[in-house]
Amino acid sequence: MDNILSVLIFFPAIAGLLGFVIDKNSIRAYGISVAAVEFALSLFLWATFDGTSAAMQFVELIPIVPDFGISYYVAVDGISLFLVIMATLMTLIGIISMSVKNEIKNMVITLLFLEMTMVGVFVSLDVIVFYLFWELSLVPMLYIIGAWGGPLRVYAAIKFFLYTFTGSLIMLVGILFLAFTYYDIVGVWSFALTDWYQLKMGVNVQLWLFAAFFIGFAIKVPMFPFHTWLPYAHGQAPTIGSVILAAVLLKMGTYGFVRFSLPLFPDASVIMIVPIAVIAIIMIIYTAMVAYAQEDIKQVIAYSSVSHMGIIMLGAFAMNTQGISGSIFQMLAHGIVSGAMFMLVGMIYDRRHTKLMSEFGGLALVMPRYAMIFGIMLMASVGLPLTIGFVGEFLVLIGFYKVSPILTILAGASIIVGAVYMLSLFKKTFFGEVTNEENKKLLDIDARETFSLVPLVLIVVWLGVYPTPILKPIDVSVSSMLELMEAKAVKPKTKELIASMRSEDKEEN
Amino acid sequence: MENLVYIALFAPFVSSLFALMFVMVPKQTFVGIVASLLLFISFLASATLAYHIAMTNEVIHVTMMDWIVVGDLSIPFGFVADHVSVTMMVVVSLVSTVVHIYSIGYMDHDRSFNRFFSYLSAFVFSMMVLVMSDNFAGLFIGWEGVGVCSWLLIGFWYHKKDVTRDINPSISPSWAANEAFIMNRIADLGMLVGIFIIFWNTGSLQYDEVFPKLAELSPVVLITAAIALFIGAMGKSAQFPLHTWLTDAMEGPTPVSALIHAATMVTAGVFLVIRANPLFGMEEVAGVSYFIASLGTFVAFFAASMALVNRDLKRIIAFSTLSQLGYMFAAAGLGAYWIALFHLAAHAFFKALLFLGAGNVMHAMHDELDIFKMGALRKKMRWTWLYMGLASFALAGIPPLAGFFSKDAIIESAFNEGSLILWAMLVITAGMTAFYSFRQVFLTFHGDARYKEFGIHPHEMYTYVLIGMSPLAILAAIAGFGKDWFEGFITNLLPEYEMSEHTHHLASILGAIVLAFAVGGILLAAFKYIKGLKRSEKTENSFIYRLLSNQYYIPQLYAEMISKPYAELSSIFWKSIDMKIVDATVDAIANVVYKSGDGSRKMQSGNLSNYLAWMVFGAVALLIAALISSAIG
Amino acid sequence: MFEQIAFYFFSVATIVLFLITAFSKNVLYAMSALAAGMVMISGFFFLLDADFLGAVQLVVYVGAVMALYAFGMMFFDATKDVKEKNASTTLVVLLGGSVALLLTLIFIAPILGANIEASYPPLEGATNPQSVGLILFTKYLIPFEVAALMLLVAMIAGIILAGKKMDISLTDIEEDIAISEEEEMILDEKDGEK
Amino acid sequence: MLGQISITMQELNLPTLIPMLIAVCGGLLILIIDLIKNDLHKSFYVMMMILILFVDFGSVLSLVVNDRGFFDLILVDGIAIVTQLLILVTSMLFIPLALTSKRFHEFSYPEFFALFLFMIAGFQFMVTSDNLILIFVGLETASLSLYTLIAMHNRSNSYEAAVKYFTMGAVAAGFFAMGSALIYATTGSIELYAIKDVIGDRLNEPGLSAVIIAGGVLLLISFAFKISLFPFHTWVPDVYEGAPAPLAGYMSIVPKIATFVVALRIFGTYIDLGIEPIRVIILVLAVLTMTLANIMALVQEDVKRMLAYSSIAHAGFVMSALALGTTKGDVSIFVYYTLFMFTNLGAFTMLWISRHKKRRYSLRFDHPYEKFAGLIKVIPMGAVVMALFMLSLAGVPPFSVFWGKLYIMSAAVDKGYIWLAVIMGLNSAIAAYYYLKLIVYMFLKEPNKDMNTVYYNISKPLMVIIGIAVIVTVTSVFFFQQLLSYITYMIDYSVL
Amino acid sequence: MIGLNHYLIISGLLFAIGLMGVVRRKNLLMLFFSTEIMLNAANIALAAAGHFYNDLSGQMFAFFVIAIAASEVAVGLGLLILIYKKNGTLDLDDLATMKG
Repeated sequence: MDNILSVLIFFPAIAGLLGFVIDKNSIRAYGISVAAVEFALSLFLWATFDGTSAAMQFVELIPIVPDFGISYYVAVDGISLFLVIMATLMTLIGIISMSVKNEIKNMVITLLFLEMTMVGVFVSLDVIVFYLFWELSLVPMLYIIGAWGGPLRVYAAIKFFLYTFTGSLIMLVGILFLAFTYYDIVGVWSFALTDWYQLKMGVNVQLWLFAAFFIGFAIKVPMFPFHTWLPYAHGQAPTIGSVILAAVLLKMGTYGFVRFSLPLFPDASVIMIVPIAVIAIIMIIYTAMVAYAQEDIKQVIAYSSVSHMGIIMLGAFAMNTQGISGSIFQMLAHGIVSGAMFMLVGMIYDRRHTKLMSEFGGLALVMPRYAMIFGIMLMASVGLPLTIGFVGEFLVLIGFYKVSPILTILAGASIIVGAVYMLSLFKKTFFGEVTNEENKKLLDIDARETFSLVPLVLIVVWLGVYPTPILKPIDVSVSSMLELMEAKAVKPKTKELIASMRSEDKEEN
Repeated sequence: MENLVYIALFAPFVSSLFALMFVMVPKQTFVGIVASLLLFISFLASATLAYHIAMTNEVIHVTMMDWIVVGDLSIPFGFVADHVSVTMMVVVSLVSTVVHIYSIGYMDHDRSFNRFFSYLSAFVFSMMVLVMSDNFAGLFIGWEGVGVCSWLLIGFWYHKKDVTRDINPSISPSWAANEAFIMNRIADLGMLVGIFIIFWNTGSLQYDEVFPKLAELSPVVLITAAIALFIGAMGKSAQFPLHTWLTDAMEGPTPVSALIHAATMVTAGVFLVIRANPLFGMEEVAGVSYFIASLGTFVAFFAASMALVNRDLKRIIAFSTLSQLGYMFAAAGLGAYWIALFHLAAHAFFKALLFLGAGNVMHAMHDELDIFKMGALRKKMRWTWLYMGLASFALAGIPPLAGFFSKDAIIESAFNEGSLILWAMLVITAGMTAFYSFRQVFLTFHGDARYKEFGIHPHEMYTYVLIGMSPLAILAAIAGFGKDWFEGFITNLLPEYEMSEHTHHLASILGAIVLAFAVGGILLAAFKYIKGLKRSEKTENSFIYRLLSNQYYIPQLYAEMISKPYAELSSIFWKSIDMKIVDATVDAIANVVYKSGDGSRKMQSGNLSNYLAWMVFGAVALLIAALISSAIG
Repeated sequence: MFEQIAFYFFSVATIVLFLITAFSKNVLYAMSALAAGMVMISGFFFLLDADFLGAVQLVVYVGAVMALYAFGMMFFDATKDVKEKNASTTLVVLLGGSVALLLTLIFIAPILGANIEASYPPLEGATNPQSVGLILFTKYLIPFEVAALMLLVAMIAGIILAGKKMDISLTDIEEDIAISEEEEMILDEKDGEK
Repeated sequence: MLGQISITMQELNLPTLIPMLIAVCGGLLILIIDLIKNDLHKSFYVMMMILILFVDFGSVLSLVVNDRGFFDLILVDGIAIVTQLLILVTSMLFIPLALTSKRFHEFSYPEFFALFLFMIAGFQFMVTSDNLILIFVGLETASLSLYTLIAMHNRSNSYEAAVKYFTMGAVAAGFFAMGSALIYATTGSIELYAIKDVIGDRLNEPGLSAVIIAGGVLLLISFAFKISLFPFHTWVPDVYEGAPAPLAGYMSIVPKIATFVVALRIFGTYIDLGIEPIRVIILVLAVLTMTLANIMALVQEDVKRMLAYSSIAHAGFVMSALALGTTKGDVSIFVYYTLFMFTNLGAFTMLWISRHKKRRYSLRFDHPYEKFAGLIKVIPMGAVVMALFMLSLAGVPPFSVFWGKLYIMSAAVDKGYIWLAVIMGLNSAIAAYYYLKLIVYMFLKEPNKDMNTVYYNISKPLMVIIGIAVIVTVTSVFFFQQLLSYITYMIDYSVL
Repeated sequence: MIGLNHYLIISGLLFAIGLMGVVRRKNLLMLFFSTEIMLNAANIALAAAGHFYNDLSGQMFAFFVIAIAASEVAVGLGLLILIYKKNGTLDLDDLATMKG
């Protein structure tokens, strides 16, 4: 199946269209089936993927607007492959766990369209097509937050949309300028990323372009101080919305950094290491503290997302395989863990229709299974070794240590502050006596909920213990990307820096 | 032999999983029995390995699989059974087995019996990983794993609600658990940094690759690495200033305190220093090592001082643990690694015994821990009295019990290094140790039966539990005699520590001084307490007494200076900065745009006349622009 | 000399008359002044040797346009002063004055180009109407026809807008009055859906 | 004395005139048919018109590029053809909107259709000439027809709209006349190609640049009125509100694109000659226009009014492309309007479908946002379709307007006007808010249960139109290439 | 000697007067008068320029402007009548139902 990527992209969309004719009562099963097939397809993609090659695989290239260099150009490599799989997985799990009752048909169809855009973002190598999916992903999310969300849902939805939309429009200017630069040098229009990779640009140009892309990506990530849409979006979104948002949509931003900013602007990236790291550290510590101050469980997790995204950002700018691979792995880890966390919060919300910690306490007594899974996810979230959360965080920190020990130590505070808010959340919610009468009769998670959570638990443990199947392809792709960066850097300093980011051992050889 | 490694390692894991299967069902005694059996298997495997290694001097090294491989970084799941780790394995598995058996009785009435065994075995597994790993990352896995298990077990009775510090200095089990976890995490950061330094400077995390390369590294690197690793050790071993969690950890069930917070986990820091002795033993890091020794000595004294006045049975033992950890660090810092390890093992035995004894008392006293409310329990609980007495003698360093040999060696080595201040402090501490140990014993088992006021009817522990405790008692009694053999065994791997000629000469005198202090302490305690409790308002209200009984006000200090400001700062960050500045800025921009829309729509008055005026205004403006631009250029 | 006197006379006259048009409170005065001003403007045209244009100006403006206006005025009471809340004089003078000033400033420049060849000079020896006629029916035939079309549009517009049919608005009237077959069908379909 | 003048048909090059003739004759035909039989249904006239326009369309296609006719008065260059095609297609798509299920006053007049054709002819004249006179006459023909068409809707709002439009139009005509006079006084010509040469020669004469720029500025004012640039845009919202939706939609495309062509011819000249002030003035106006229109659109309560402001903003967008003075910029104008047209057609048709005779949701507005509240629950397809149009207008890919926006921004970037592209981007973001507002109402609010369906005015022809609009809006990515290459080809063959 | 500039200036002044009227007038009819003034002002400029260039284009332009002005009057009056019939007044202040 050479065109598996197209199938992956458009299968959910077509399924979504067909979904309009399906009866309301069958739509959930339909959604699950479609998502399952999509997930199976993505697994098939993985199975046929050559993990030892850094090259783009399953390439499809169809010119759409040749005069303007726009083509339908999709492919995967180790960096994007697993994000695709995670997107399909989280959609599947999300639909399974979904507790939405009203307008469920619209929800399922929306989710399927969202899945298309998510897959599309990760596999597009044509920047305009990437941008297309990137923007399009906002629309279903807007609807999900706005239609099924909490009391402030409209505000939150619009804030989410406009904020990210603004950022990406600035990025669009950057894209156009880069395309023009390419045209200026090469004489042909092209929006193909692989063509752009070959482009050597002056440092100033790189810096400006970096800034343009930065705004687009940073808002999506979201990086401090552009993060304030996130708590609203999460706070108001229905569970499924938060799950997808946290698990996949945020990753688009960091993916963008790794896919675009780093290899396109190596010199600028190197120059920006410290500023980005400072922001990342602010994200890590500041938002962790803000998370600690929250009263709403979901807000804690929302802010924790920002904090974790800080780690991912830090890794992306470590300029060595460890850091960047760790960053990508952490994207997956955070996707799984935060997705699960939001699902867990959703489950308690379904039961009690509140997310305030003060309403709870002692849940471990009434809902032991729930508490156990929550605990596992919590441990993954704080980066316990042998869970998925540790591998990424460890690699990021070890990678960035090479760049700056001091900053790494500051960033490493994440393992402390992360534990502080998470444990305090857990204590307030699950420990102590059951003080609230209403909580005494709560039912533990049912079969459907268990069925949606257990796979995630298994993944958390599996990838924590044995991350190699995933780390290996990532490592291969990242190494080749770093070589590319080194080769195309225009400043000798940058070359030196990237070269020096390898461990001493290799340098000696 | 490799299989034995895996058996030793995974038997506790299997035990944990087995217990986990029954976590949702009510108490099943066989869960405890199976768990204990599996632990015993682990012990047997460890012991066999130890025997094998002792016989053949062969280090068994296995690599299970790769864990993280990225770029040049390659971390396998590798395990090594060498002299040091096998010692730890034996100690850990032995104490664990005993504690498991003990727990069957102790947790008898607890509805979470099965869960308890699952956690406990998981802890043992983590501890085994910690000691057996052949690399720093694997060590860190175990390191964090024991942290989590400790969190789970301290907070085992999570349903207890928070109370004020006046009522319970630990506030609640869940609070204590979180405190322990977070404090450990602070230290873990140091540990991680140490790992990073090692990796980037040696290109590996494997012990056998790292240690040979250390010689090539610059002193700065070595010193920072040593400091970073020691910070990690400080957290796990509860060294000042990260010590407060240990006493609060006593909120956990007593077997937990015995296993984790006395015998095994807390010694992980010492183990790390011993394990990394090629680093800490280097000339370049002598300063760090001396600091370790000094800090150890200080903590030994500091903790002992707090134990003098405490009324809580378990906390006294916890302080004593802290104090003994100080001794171990003192030894390790002074380069006497094998002595540190020896004390570690000996301490594990007698301290576990002491704790289990305390558990018996608690069990008998219906979870009452205030020794002022006990007394005369000897009549009701003869075996427990015996065990605790034995353990206390060991702790106090009375020959021929284990503690005498190990502690004496430490104090001797302090003298040997010429650190007379350290030596003096350690000696004084030995006296204090003896005093508070026997203060506790006397107040608990002798004197008047104060418990009667409270309507408690104490009873002896189940027999099988008492029998289960016997290995510890035996070892606490006789382990000291294995000192020379152990030295021979362990110095195959660890550096030898030779007392200087001078010290050797004075050895007996030194021993006598220590012994004098110990006996003095016991006698003082006997003098004061053997007849019964005589409370003196004056003493209890004195500054020193209050200072000590409030742990130098350090927990309060932390609460006031760290926890509260952190919470307040968080709140400020959220409410004032995030909401009022960052988010408000975004909203303000949106509002300004929106408001300017409201403002500018006024030009759209609907009145044609205004529109025409606008048009003419536009014309004027454009004409002016035309004129000006042509005038300019 | 005559030219100068005539120019200044017409200038002053048009300015005064148009000022009256712009500022008078009485419709009648304003319109009369406008008409007179138009006549004066035709004077400019004659002065500029544009005889045909002058004549057209007289015929169209003073004749047709004014007749139309007068016709329109019959609807309104012309004898009374018009009550207007005029825009503030400051604004008027400011805006109008600045336009006047700016245009004057611009027009002081030596606009007349020296080397410009006329693309359509009047024929040698022909009168102005002859030349105009010639060019109007050759070069400007199309605009002329389009102008005719424009006048047709204006006529239709005038007829429709002032016509009786506009008195009743079908737009405002709810249906049910006269429904065509097709419309009925659609309505039926809609009912069927319900 | 006057000599014999002989002119051959060859010289006249009659075919260049045929498209306009068809429209004019078509209008006359309708008037004559009305004379003969006066009770014909509007559907007859609509179909007649479509046929006439179709023939017209064919005749435009058969034009030879870069041809002149009628004493060089008619100029058939690439833009003229492209624009005529666009005008005709737009007209063909908008005119069926007369076939509503409810009756509206204007469609009861056969003259409505005749005037419509005359208007089209006027616009065609306007774009196929570089003679200021013909441009002016064509413009006025079209404008006068349009004023009448608006007023024929026959309710007080539409009179008000027509009067406002008319009056400002008259003033704008004054500016056009004055500007032309100035240009003429400077250059002695009213033909743009000659004007270009003379201005080029005289640019350096002392004191003259003010006159040249002032002439341009005066013309700019009249175009700015037509294109609706700040501060000459004030009529737009009121007129759109007062006019029936189809006309409003039509007005946001055809008069503007026709004016753009003229502006392109004139200001393209200025910019080519390196008269920077004009470029700067246009840019400033364009930026002010898009920004102010966008922020004013934010606070609207009526969808049609919002769309009016949005069309102002879009015009500002396109105007800035004009100021670039590059081929790409010029191409982008037409690309943009082509793509914008279909989306706008759809949006206004949706409004038209939901038009009630009596205002049901608000005393003042026909299409207040509340009307569309919860539409997704009432008429899901309708809501989805409307949302599609809104997203397209907001510039969300892959819908049609995005490609136009992309191309314009790219043109700006190519020319080095990064700041302009950034402002465009930010403006798009602001604009997204008010488009979203409608989506929010449709998708996220509870429906007004007691009110009647908003599908009041629906009919099959309208649905067909919506269908076309949807298909084109969604599939624009597939013909963007063809559009681009065709327009680029045509622009290359244009006298600018 | 009277030159082109004189004519242009007078044309400019008349144009400005027209604009003043446009800005000032609230009565629709009177407002239309002012627009006529503006067109006529332009005509003077056109005719004058044509005269001085000895070119007929200016006159032609003026001729068409007159035609346009006449047509505008017709349409304008039609609208005027409609408004008057509907509102009974021609005051612009009463013609401001649509705003914002």
